[in-house]
Amino acid sequence: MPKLTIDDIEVTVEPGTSIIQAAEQVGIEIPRFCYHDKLSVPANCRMCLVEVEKSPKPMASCALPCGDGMKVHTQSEKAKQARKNVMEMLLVNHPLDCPICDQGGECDLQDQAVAYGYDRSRYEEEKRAVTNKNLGPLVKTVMTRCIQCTRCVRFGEEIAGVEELGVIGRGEYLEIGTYVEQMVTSELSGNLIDVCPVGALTSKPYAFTARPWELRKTPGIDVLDAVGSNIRIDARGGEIMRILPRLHEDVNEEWISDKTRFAVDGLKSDRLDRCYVRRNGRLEPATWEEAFEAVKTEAKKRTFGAIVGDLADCESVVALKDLMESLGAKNLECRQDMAQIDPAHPAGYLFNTTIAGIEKADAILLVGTNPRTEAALVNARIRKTWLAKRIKVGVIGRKIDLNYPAQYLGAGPETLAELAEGKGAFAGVLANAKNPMIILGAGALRRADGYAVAALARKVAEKFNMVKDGWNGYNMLHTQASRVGALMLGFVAGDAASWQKVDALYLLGADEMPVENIKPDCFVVYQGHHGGKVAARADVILPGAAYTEKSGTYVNTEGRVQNGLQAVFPPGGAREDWQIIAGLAAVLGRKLPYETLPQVRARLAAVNPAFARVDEILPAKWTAFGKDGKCDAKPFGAAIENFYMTDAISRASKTMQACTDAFVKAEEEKAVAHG
Amino acid sequence: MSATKTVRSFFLIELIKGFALTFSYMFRKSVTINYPFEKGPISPRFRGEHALRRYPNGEERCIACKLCEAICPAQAITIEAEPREDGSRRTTRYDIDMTKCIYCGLCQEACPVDAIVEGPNFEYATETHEELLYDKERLLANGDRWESQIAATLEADKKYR
Amino acid sequence: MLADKDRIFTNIYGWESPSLKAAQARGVWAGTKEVMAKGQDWLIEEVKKSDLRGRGGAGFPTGMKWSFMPKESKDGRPNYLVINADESEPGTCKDRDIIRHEPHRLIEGALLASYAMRAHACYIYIRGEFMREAEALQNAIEEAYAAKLVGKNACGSGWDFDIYVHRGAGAYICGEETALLNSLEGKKGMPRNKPPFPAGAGLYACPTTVNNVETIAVVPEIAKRGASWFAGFGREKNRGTKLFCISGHVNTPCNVEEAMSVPLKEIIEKHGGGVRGGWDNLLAVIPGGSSTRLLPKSICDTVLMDFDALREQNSGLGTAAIIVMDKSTDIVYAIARLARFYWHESCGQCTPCREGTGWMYRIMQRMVKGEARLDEIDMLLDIGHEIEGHSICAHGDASAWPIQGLINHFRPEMERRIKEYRKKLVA
Amino acid sequence: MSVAVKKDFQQPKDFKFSKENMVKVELHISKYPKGRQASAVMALLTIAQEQNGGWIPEAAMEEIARILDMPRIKVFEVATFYTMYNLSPKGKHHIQFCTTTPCWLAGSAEVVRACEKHLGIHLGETTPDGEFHLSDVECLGACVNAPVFQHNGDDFYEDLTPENVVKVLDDMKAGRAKPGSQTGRATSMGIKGATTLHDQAKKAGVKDAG
Repeated sequence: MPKLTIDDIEVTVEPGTSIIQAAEQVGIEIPRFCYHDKLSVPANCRMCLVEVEKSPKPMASCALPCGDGMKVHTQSEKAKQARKNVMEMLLVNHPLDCPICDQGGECDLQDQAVAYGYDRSRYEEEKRAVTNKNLGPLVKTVMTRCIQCTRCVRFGEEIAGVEELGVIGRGEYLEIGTYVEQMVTSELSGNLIDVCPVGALTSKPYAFTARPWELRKTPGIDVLDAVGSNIRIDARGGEIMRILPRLHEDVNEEWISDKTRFAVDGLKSDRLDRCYVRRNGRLEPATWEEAFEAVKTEAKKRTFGAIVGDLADCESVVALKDLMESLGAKNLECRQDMAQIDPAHPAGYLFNTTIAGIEKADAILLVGTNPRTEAALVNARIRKTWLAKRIKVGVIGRKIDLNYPAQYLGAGPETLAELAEGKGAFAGVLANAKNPMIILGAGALRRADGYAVAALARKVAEKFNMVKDGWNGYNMLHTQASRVGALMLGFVAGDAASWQKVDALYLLGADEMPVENIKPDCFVVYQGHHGGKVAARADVILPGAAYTEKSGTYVNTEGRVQNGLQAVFPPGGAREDWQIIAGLAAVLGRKLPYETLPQVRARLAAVNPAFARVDEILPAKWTAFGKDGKCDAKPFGAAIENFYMTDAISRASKTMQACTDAFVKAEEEKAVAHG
Repeated sequence: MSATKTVRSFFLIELIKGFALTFSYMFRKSVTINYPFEKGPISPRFRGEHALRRYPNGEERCIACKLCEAICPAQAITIEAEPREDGSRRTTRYDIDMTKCIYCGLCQEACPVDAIVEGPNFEYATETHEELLYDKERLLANGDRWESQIAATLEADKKYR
Repeated sequence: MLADKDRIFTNIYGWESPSLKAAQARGVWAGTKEVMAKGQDWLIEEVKKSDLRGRGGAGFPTGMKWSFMPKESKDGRPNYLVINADESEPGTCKDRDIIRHEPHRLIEGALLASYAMRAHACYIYIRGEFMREAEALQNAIEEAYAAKLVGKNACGSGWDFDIYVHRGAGAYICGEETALLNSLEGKKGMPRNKPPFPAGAGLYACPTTVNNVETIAVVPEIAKRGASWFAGFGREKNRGTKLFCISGHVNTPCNVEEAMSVPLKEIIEKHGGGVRGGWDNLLAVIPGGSSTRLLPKSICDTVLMDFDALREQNSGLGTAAIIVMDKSTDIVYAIARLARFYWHESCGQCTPCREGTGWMYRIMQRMVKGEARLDEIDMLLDIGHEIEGHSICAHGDASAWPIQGLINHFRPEMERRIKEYRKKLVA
Repeated sequence: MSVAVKKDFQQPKDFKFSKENMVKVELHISKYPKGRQASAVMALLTIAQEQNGGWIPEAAMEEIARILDMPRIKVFEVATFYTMYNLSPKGKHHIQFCTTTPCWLAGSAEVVRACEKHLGIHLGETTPDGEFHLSDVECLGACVNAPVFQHNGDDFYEDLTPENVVKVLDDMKAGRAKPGSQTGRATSMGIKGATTLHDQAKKAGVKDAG
């Protein structure tokens, strides 16, 4: 354990810690551009130079490991002068176009230039100009601003796994380029924008629309997949301008997927902002009173069933559950996709290993899932683990394009059955692994024999000793943000299709349900934030709030309970969802026993104590889930066809449409051309 | 009463002196000006009505950097921006609430391209409040009308900036 | 003055064939096995005793460098020897002659050095422009393989040794040892940050020593004739013989092997045929390749050609490439052209060198015509200091030195040009 | 030196190494330890350039990436970093003059001027018949024999003067140019003869300058 002093502060660090990290531990920030704590260290920007006693030259603190007895000065004259020199060099060829640069106001170079720059330039020669690159509909490039820190290249290589960016040319003409002009196809490409310390890579959809100082920043939780990424919602007035990642080492580290980041413009179109009631076969605008009255009239005559959609928060789920149960409804359902998941066995529907736990795995079996599209950040963890340890990955299901090598084993349950008997190509790998993992996707259970598949997967887990003390390698990867929370709250009927028989349905944002299976004379109440084919079928529409417009609790695929805060108000007459349900309950004469958000949260904890443990993961007990039975030979399907469009928000997003056109359709065309 | 005083009052000396002074002004140049037909001189740094300037080729100068909006202590400026068709950064909205403005001149100090300026005009009284809510069109029109004078005052003040 | 019998490179001008047979007649590959039999540590000790300093420019003691290599592999990583034949320093062309005329000395040296450092494989990184030289070297290697001098059980010593040629493709920076290793690994030739040093993690992250061609090629003679023989030439700490390249304004430009610490004037007069127009026509000399600061005539009169003597004059021996400039030389252009060289050859990865070399080059271009301000001379010095010591490798430092040398010794000339240009402008 | 590849020429659609070259490719890959085949990228680029008449098309880079199992961008990075790789056609005779200080001191500027005048083109241009392409490069490492130029990335023509360089160009067009020193001196020995190694000089019959 080296012991050293930094600016006269003594610090003891783990061996191998760099000076810049050690300085951070004692609260000293050393300026940097190329160094990023999640990426490799090239030490090429030279901004982090510090003075180390007995060293003739200033040293790059990001690449210098701490040594015992070192004396480091970060604020000495020599260190400051070195940084001033580097700063002058950085600005030599940097266009001083901060006023029109979107990074202005949150630019590392701008900030450091204030600290270490001179107030005027001595450089009088011509400046370098670099042609912009086309990186697709998400990332805008102004390459003249690039300071060649190569963070984007390293991000592509090390995190996103798409080696499409590179440093081409040399010397003063060094530039970031793609292989002869090509778009970057990664589901994490938006992070390039965050990684870039200057305005060379900026957000295309957000271009020129706002300045960082006018944005109100609210911590939130993403609901567009089941990872539960921690996000920062930046709003100006009542408008969400952009979404950025928030650091959470155990969930999303500091990345978010492109859908999480860019689908935000979907919140502005196709919104439901007033109540509607069907009169004479047509949906007509109505007041809240009229809408509630219409529900009341029908509620007297009919028995309700209820379905919650993929984006629902737990508060509204529990409120709906309480209301429905008081009305005597039995058919409560959260599995719109009719996936056969048994709510009685949490170990069977949770991502037990945890996302951070993936890094301890040494063999992974993917069953009926494409983590790259279903949970891009889970996939990023798998890739990270592969990079560090070259772990073996096996795939059962569709042939998928992963950004790490994977062994394709087979298409359907028969391959899984083979493995369960200890046969097959991957059995040896799993048997020899210390910490083997199985990840079961929703695509594997979304079939009539889903319970049998789950039982088979459980057998594989047991066969290869995946569940033991301190390690649970059995994982279910969900794609819906509301799913685990609703399962934990027991918003499930015995049979996933039982709601098809009821004569009144309460749909809480259930946009993905098979609307054609609703009985023709069924009375449908739709509560949600986007209009769509499900809303069009409704008899009463109650306008709800999207995830940025309410403080909500969400449980991610690991079973991690997280709270997001309200960033803006819902548009027009729309209201927060649990309040709508509470209001309706009052009209129906079934007043719910809570009036404030803390009271609802207390109710959540009462239903399932896990809700009181925010951001904690309680290991689930290993039980015998699934049902033994014969499996259909049918290959496993996919949970998601198009990564960019999976829910009401992303379908309403113009940016996601552009991505679909640029990436998905281009891929399809290529396949046709080759096919 | 002394003799001199008597003589003075007898010959109305004070009165004549007074009249002489008054009459002398009849032959001097008058200090009053015939406003609004005549106007007094103003400093190049005079901070009057706002204007948005254009480049000689007609392109608007404002690049939507929002620095004026940020610095305005009265929060009188509202800007919205988006990429124009040619990809350049331009405002879609540039409003100044002239009834909020305190004429501190910080907006023109902050402007990196000399787009927003406080021109020499001070005669823009209106009958209604609404008329003092300036939008981009109005500000650009102001700029067009006053450009020659604004350019001259900027030039005159250049060496002190 | 070095006697002919003490010269190592007896076929440096290519009078004889470079073939194995001719080389053996010159004494190459004689007694190699016996030398190897004396043991690896003996070899390293002998090289240490000989006071051999690296011939690639930096002058690091070779024996010490070798001793940094791990004696046994703890984790299965092999040791490597990499020979730096990326001779690109302006003014330098000595390795080229060794490779094309004395390739077997190099191969024999490579075997001994690899053996001493427990390396079973050696890569020779030769600059891409030396196409014919690479062919000659490859031929010689094939001859050596055929004669079982290298390969399995090399020279019957029991040591397995493989030697490969790797061609570069035009990048001066690949002469920097870590850039060379990156290039050898199939990447862009960008220097690596140190630590880790190559002896810890070099080629393919294995312990590696990078040595210059000349350093390796003199090893067999040291081993055979003894360290004391080699240490008998030159001054303390600057021992041995050295190949000098004399180019520029001399009557007979040539490469020549001389003892270290030979006076500059003597070597120019004796081998270079004297300065064009006589010694008094001398303006300045760049003593050790483009990266060393130039010396005005006053210093050239007496200075000795070795590492320490030239360091005392704020210059360096570098690769011992003597570039002579007579009084007809446009000295500002000569240095401006070097500034362009460093600008063109900067790898561009780290900021000070990428941006600073271009900046200095552009100012120097204006300085040639005098189209500059007087204070820009100081600014040039300042920019040089801003680059110096702040970059990953020494390319940044090297780019500043020629300009610093120019300003130190020829500032009046630069000022004169600026004033003249001003006068012309006014007129 | 900008890396922006000019698009005023046709990129071939496909590129395959010829049979003989494939043997060389395998040989180069075999020089490096297993799994380190990326080391051979420079050699393969050189072979591709030779096979394709002096320049490397995009298709070749893709083929090399495939053979060496490395990302295309990494091949492109290497191809744009080193100056000896041409990413656009360069004419039948690519003449690369060294103009760095040692050559300049020996008169490279005059030599270049003589060539430009003789061929009617400037540095960086190709003659209309596609025979010659002139460019200037940094130090070629033959400073003692300055000025020099390199022909098509292999042979050096040394000890040039404005007079003899014109003859070299004409001979080259006729296919009878001889590389090496154009003043007839033996490699890097002084022009007046040997100043060292007198015994060897005598044996070899070389003039001794004493």
